[in-house]
Amino acid sequence: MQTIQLVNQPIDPAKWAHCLHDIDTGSHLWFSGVTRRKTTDSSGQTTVTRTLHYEAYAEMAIEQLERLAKDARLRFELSGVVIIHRLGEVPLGEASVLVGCSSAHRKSSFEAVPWIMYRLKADVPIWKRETFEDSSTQWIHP
Amino acid sequence: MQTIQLVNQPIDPAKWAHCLHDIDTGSHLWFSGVTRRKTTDSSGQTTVTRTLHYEAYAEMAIEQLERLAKDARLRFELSGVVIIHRLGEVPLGEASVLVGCSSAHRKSSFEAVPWIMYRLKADVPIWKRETFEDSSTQWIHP
Amino acid sequence: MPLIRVLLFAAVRDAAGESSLELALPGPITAGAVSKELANQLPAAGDLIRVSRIAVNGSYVADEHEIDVSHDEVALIPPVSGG
Amino acid sequence: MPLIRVLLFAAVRDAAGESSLELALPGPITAGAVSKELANQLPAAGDLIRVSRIAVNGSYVADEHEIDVSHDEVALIPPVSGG
Repeated sequence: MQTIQLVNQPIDPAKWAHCLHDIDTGSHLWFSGVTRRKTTDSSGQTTVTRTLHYEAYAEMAIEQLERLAKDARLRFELSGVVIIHRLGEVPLGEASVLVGCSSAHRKSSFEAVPWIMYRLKADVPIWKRETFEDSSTQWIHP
Repeated sequence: MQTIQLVNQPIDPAKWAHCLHDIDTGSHLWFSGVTRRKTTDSSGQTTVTRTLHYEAYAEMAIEQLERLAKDARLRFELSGVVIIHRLGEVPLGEASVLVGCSSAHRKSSFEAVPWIMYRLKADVPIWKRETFEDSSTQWIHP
Repeated sequence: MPLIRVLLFAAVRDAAGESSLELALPGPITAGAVSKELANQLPAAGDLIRVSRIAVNGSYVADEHEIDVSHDEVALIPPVSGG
Repeated sequence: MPLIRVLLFAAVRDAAGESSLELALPGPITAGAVSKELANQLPAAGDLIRVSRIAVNGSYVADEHEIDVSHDEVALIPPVSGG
């Protein structure tokens, strides 16, 4: 079972918990990616974020996420996968993404969630625009 | 910040979410270990669990978990750690353990949660008694 | 020459001032040709366009992929930063 | 001979029928001697006791660790299965 959604409101993990419910799974793992105030780069320089905005090519993002979830279920023998991404403004301390995996044993979930995040950050057409302390903005194209 | 508790009631993850709240963390990871109905051993034999009971040497378990959380925070540069273990009966589909970690970047949380579970399962004086389908019971001493 | 509409996103969309552009290109049109023509028309975003990928109907395609102008939805996908 | 109380848990406690046992051992008492004496008194749980660890005041100790009978809390910790 997989649940993929793009949302415009705050992500409440409790709302999605039932999606992983399955009496034959022993492991549920949930990752939230949250808007962070401070970022320190490799040279030790710290920048301060005021807020983030996310935009997506929605139809393609959904299609890519569905494919990603299906791949993950096969590769890691998962029972359930949930991927929720928020669009629009995501203020400091709020989650832009929620990824959940369930599996019989914990090893599979521990491997699957990082893999999904890695693939999501590489391939899914969603972009972040950062607004800094001084109100300047920048699209992030890594 | 670290939060360690042994509880006798169902674990509600939403109740502990605030323990990881910190505006300078970008990654929150939550693991729930859940009572699973079926277990298949390496020979392909499947046993069916009716329920589990957990018992602890509580004072020592708390002390070991506090130490474990402190080690994890230093080793993985975590902002927050939460470890909640339920005692007594933990019925099918309910969580016996909840582990949460927050960090600036996701890599730290992804490494810390499996490490905490590994150490918890090796050293923390908590024991599981399994009740099988036929009502027979067995302490698990791996 | 056939006309092809290309969807634009993020910094490329901002550079164009529009969420799509129509290009006139000699057929058969390949994904690589679309990329090159976009970089010509939007020189301010040229570097970014050169590291972007082309997606057709929701899937990434290689430069030599031939586009069906009458049916395909074509998009330029700059490096993504979701998560 | 000094008396020493040892806390028991899980299958060892069930084998003893009690949550602690008092052992009489010649001083100075080491953790290893406690283990050995428990295995003697509870032969049905002997194999399990031999793979168990001794904890003193909430920390695991080595076999040669000397126990302070008047102040220490001593426990036999069979292989754990929390989580």
